[in-house]
Amino acid sequence: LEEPLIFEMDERGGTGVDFAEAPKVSSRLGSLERNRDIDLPGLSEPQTVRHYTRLSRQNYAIDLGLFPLGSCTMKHNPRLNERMARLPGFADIHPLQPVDTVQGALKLIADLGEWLIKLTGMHSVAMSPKAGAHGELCGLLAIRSALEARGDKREVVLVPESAHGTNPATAAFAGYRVENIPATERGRVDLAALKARLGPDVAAVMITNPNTCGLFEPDMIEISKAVHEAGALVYCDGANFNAIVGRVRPGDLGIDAMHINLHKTFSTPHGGGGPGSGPVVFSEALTPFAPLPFVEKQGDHYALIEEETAEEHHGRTFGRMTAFHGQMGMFTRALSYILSHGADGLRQVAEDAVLNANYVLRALEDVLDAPFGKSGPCMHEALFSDKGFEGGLSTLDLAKALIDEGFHPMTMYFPLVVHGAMLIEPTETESKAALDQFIGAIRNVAERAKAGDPSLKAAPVHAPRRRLDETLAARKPVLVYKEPEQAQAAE
Amino acid sequence: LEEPLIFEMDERGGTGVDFAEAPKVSSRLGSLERNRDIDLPGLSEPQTVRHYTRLSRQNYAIDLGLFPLGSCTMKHNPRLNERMARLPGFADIHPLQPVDTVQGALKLIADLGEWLIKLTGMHSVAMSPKAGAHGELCGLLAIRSALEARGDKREVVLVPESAHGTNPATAAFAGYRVENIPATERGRVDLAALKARLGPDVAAVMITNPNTCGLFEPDMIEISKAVHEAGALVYCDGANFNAIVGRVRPGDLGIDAMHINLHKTFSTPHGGGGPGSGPVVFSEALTPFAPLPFVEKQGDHYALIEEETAEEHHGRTFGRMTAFHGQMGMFTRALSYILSHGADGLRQVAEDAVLNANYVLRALEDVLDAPFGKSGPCMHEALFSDKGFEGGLSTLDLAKALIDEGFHPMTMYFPLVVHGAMLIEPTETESKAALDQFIGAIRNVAERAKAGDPSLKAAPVHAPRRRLDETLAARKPVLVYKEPEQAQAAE
Amino acid sequence: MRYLPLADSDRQEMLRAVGASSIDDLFVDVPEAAHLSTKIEGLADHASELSVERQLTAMARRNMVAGEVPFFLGAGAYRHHIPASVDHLIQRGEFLTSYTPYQPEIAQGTLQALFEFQTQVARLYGCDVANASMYDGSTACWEAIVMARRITRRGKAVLSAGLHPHYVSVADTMAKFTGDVLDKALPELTAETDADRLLAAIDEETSCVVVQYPDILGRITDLTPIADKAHEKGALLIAVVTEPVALGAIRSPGEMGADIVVGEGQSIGVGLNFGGPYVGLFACKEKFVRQMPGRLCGETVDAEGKRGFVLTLSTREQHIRREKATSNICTNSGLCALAFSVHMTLLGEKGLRQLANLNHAKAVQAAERLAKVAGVELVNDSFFNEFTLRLSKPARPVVRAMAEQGVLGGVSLGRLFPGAEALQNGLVVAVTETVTDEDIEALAKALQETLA
Amino acid sequence: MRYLPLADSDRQEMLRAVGASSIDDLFVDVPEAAHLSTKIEGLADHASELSVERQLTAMARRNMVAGEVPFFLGAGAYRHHIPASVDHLIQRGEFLTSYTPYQPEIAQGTLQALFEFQTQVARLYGCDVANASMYDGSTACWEAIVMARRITRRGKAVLSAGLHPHYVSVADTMAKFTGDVLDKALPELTAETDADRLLAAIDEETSCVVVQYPDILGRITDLTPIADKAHEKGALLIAVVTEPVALGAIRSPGEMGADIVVGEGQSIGVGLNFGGPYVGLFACKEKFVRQMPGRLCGETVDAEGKRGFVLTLSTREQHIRREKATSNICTNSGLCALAFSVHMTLLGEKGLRQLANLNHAKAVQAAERLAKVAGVELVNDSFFNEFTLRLSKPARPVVRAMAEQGVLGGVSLGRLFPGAEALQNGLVVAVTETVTDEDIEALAKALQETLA
Repeated sequence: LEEPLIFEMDERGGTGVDFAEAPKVSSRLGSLERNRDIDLPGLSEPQTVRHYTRLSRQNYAIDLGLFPLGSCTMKHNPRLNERMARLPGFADIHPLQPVDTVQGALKLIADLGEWLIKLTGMHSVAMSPKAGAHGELCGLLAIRSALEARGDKREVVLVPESAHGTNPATAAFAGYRVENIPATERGRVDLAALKARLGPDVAAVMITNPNTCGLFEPDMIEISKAVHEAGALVYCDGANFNAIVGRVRPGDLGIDAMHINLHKTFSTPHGGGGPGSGPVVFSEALTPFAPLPFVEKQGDHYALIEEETAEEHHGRTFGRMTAFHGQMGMFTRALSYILSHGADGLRQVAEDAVLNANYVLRALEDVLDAPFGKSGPCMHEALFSDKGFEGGLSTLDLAKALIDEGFHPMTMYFPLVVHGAMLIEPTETESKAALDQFIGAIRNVAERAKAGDPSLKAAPVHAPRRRLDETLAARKPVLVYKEPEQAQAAE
Repeated sequence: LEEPLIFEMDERGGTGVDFAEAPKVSSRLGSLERNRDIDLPGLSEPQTVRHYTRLSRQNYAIDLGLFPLGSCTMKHNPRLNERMARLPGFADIHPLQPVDTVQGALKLIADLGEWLIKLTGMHSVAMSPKAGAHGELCGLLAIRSALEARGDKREVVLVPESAHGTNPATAAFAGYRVENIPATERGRVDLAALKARLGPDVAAVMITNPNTCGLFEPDMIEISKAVHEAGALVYCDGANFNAIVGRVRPGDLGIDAMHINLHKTFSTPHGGGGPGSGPVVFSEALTPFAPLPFVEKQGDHYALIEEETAEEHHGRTFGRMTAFHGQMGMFTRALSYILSHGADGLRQVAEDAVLNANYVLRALEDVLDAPFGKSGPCMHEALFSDKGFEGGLSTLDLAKALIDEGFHPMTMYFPLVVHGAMLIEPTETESKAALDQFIGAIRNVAERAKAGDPSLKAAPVHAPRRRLDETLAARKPVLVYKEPEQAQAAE
Repeated sequence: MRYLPLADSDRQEMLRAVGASSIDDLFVDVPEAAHLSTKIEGLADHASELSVERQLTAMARRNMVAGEVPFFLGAGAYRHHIPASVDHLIQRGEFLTSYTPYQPEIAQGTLQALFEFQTQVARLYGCDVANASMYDGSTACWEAIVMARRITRRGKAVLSAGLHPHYVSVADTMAKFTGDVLDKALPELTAETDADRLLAAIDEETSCVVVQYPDILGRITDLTPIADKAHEKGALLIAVVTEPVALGAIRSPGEMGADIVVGEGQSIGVGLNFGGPYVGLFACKEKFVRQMPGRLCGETVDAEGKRGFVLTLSTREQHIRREKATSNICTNSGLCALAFSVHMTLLGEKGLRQLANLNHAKAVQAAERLAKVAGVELVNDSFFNEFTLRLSKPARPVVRAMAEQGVLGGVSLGRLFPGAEALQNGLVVAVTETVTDEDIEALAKALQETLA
Repeated sequence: MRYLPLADSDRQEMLRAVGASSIDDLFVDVPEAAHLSTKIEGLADHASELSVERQLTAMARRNMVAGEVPFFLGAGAYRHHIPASVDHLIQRGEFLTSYTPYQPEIAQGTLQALFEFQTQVARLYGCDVANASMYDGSTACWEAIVMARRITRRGKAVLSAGLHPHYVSVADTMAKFTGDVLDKALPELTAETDADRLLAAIDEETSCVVVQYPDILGRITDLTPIADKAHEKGALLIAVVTEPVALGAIRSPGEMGADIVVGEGQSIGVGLNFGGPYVGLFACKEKFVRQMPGRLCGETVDAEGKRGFVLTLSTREQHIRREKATSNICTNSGLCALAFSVHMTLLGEKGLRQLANLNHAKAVQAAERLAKVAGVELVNDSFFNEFTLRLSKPARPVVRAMAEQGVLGGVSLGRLFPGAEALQNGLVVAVTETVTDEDIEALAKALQETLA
């Protein structure tokens, strides 16, 4: 049975909520009473539950199986964290309550911040960024503020070719010009090329470490040193921090700012695309420029430092990035995750993530080209290319065929430095049995791709939908539902 | 991907829980320390969540679609009720706490009991029975106690042919001999035959009303009168109370005891087979014999009447049926349901349930034989037979074919009074659109059954399993998992 | 009404379709005298979620929540920490809102979970087979006695004095009607159980002997001699386990020769819930399987030869056998059984052993600490996570007084055995992993003050 | 560790398989100096669920819970009753634990829900199209200003004095770096908004005028004249809606000519959560769609011609366009958007109107009652569910004093506009359907006592 859109259910007069009768009053709506229907369908609770339950079953999810999206870190989301985030003491408090009535919430933010600082070996943390890209922006604004504070108007940010698209986009959004740094044949930043490019116009270098090829940058300390010597600052994209948490502190690598995707390293649920949360840790040099608001422990009291009180001792802040205090609901989950794992568990997280990725790398490198496989172990993700596929088959075909094998595909065509890239991140919450099953499925599909099996072009056939026409969607965008007559009239 | 059994996952050393370290003490286990493995597999939380999430997706459920099991009353389970049952004030209290510390819980039981009494027009209620059949037992024990209290040793309970199997089984479990009452051609109790059978050996008559043909017993008042005149008592199986709630009070029909399936009329979730809850309402005549414990409002205080205090004013009780106080978790849900619907809503529940059933009856009677269709409207469920099926096709085949159409089948081969019975109960929480879709599916399959389409024999083909070999299961019962070597050795 | 999808316009259209002029036309079979023309007295009309939530929350607030105070109650219901994932999983709509798996092709989720549950229960109890759950421990206990009668064709059951008094009451109630004879006794406040009484009472008339393990006072007895004697006389040993966690630390009844093992499964996966719903566990030796009550899930294959599961041996059951069924039970405790099974899967051998070990260690600590309070004496030699104290005063008012101070200090034997003078100073104290050292100190202090 | 499935034996076997002698072999690329040899300072080892639950519960208890006291805070975050089914549905593992729908064939659940969400938002706002959500209202507001700059190629934004001060702060922060000019002002404690100032400020340099509706003091202005003037000058009107429930009672900004409408969606489906995660709503006229930031879900067909949904127009986005993208946004607020959409589906036209009507009526009642308190004056002529009071004393200490009495009485303008002397006696009071008559009386009493 196909699930219709709610707009097709013809329930214009329906509703799934009941209300007490409103007291009779004279309206004070400034003569702007609504005089036109919104045209929103309403479903009873049984219909609503059924609609969304049915829809949900057209999704793949970690709860259903391995979800090896490289760089996306789809690990298990503990249910304790969901329960904690729903405690009324966290879920049912208003961001503008008097601070004396939210001391527990402020303590939670302060505690989480402290662990993030300690885990990264940095100096301070900004908790308010709403997601990774927002965190990048936070980092770059702090960098720009620091440079401007010393009267240094630099205009360029260097970004490796292999960076996430958010890196250059963020640099541009923060007013910078972006230049690429090339990669070596071993998948790392080309240190010589970087050094050659550094100069008085370079404000910062944005580096992902472990990088998007799944490799640790062995020259990281030297890179930081060179950047600093050139008067610039080092931004680290912390998307892959999960590979090193508890084993390596980015602060020891000389970086100045790094965002942490709580939904990657600390397992807050991805929810089909968000919400995220992107706290940013800073070096001492950047700390004075960190954004508002933040929480400060003052004896037994937790103070909220906002615009009003910032002047006293945080006058150089670059300002506020968002209303209120950040993603509290994600903070609760992340702290629950950190306390659950503890010092030993977090280190084990990194180790198991790396072990699982290497296990996949080595189990597949005979059937799939692993461009950097020879240069040593990978970190938390294993990178392959489509070299050797026959009959016009591509990474896309392998990915779609994997759907028919019961798995979510890996990240495709990213990073851009590898042809037909396939980036596989199993994460630490997969068992060996699950990995073996997944490896078997990939081997099967890879053999077919190398044999040029044309049936791969038709995959998936066992999914809720066959391949979707993305070109059509972009050429004639239909972004909202229109009643058939409207839709027709529009053509 | 097939989901293995947990025992096949080879995780003997695994676990999905962590514990604080135990303090070191000298064991006081009376030298009975366990010295052999239990052999229980343990899965990490990610594996556990995935295992049960995958399993769940092999189930059909109300949340996925119409579930027209006649007499089972699969209506929507409101999520508010789930939330209320989980309030720590209800979920996290112990049944033996001092009564002063559970006044809210006792009030809830008393309030629910009061509404059940008022909705049925009866005199008192026993809340402790754990399910419908347990409620039947409760009713029969009260009846037997009342008869014995007047020195009347009667041995026979009369049960209509169309009764649920629990009725005769309960009567037997309570020490009675069971005799059948025949049905008329119009699907009702044969009043004349009943009257003829009544006599000094008959203790009680057990009647389901509305009955299992989905029909109201129009002679119910006369039946009760006749039974009472013969010195016997009337037990009503309240499984179908949902058809009349708010419109008809069983107390006005002269019955003496009736159980109420909270999971049917008041929508506590069925949970794949339970738990249920079967409070029993009593007439004044049976009230003195009701079981322990019960709650009594004494001014502002709610007292729990148990063995200790019963003697004072409830000395004729037949005793305790279960440990503790009954299905509290179901009481919370049922009260939440009653308060949500209110007086107007409950009446509407019955009316919509009956309307939906009649709509199905009339929409199908041209393609399926409706043995009592001519005798007037049905109540909450519509009954059909397999008359007219060709090619050796039967009710089972139609049911299995319906699975391929995306629906759960109706109740099959019950009641026994109709050949190849198909009992369809849509309930009030189905929309007209859902009914129309379901009707379309049945019409399609019914036409094929009447045309003798042999492909029906192969149905279902779109379900997680094809038809299962029930004979094999019963002939060589395998009720627990055995390791392959054990299983082999056992053969 | 948020739960009713029909609009008034739908209703009108559907009435027309069925040829009725009003809804009353569909209720023509109801005798005139039985039509209810008024609304239910005192019941308000439909209410918003917010309003209902307020009413119920107000009731909930009038209860003292176990998790918010030092808490030591057991006696057949135990407070353990349940992993958050358990409730998450049992709330999946596909489990929560499905029915008894009468159509196995689309109920393999429930069925496979039940098959796993049966296997877990059988292994935990040391038995060959287990059923798909009963209402609770107390009713399972009576069903076991009936089953023993059916197997042995004898009518006398010997009940240990250590059997939970509610379980005894249930059996008493039923035996009045069935004519079964129950040989029973009150427990004594001693370290020894009434094993000798049982051994003496078993004779050729005996269908079964019923022993709780650990018993209502927390004492642990070796069941082997009782099993031997029972078997010698042609009777069955029924063991009753109200705290399944104990079996992570002590031998299973099956190992010691029990023929039928029943009990309460609430400890694993199911919360306190003021007494219900709980989940009855029922296991036995393979040879008795066709005499078992309740649903059974069995393995089979489908038309393509794939493994699958079905309800089986239903010829024992009421819907087939009617008055000749092994029991009248129909509804089981499926969702609680699922919760039990999910929790047990999370625990596994390792976790259950750790949990049991932790419970026992905490209980030993608590027993030693409390025994130091003036006026308190430890009755037990052996115990798992629950033991009995003899106080210098009647325990029931002591419990009430401690509750007023915010300490839920245990279950008094006065509450469990009303009228039993010899037991009135007894207090049964349960100590699980949820009890902290501070809780133990709070209880010690409350006892000290109350007994002073 | 309960979340880590690998056993030590697995680890050994896997290390052998990859040819490593120990895990350290896999971290060879990490420079020697960067290896962390000690444990994280102060962080304990892994802990049980019970232990973590205790630690977090202790923190939670130190907060005054909105639902447990008379509660009147708004100012950009509103407390509404959310039906229980909303949270049930968004916790379905298939929604909760799925990723951005990059593989649409197995993400139709998320995609169809997003398509429905976009349609609901567009209709609610009176716009042609909407995106699949932003972080929150404040960041959506800045993105709208950037979008207007991109469309008009002008750099001056005129901000209404009634715009939420946090939204202004965010724009301020960003404008410092982008060079956008912001024409802004503080609000005055009057019934009139600064519409005249806005009309005067719009000129040929103006990219957009940004007006909150209802505004931070709760006032409702007709946007039509502002839209007309803006369009006359080639500028865009951006309307900001922080309380979407209001649009169930008053005209949509789109109807009045707004080109872009953004706002906070938290009121519908998402709880207070101390400020996040929330969900930014973003809608605009169809002609601007290719300048929109954020993800968009679009309809298409699959290889068999069946309707399906995909993420589309991604050439606007960072992962394709990198530094030329319309925004750097990547993660959206998908799960909160789902919650919004589920709640809105439950409400429907009828429910949203009822809800809005109930909110307004309660607010009118409250305003009338509170205006009777000595020392309290109602500032607003018009309002929806939130209005401003002028107190006889600075409001900030009044709010704190009332909190000590257990009444969360509103948001002081002193908190929102620190340093603005003229505003310091202002108190913004929100009244939703969750407020009872008793709550209103409690606030009146608290105000009376505190102002006396």
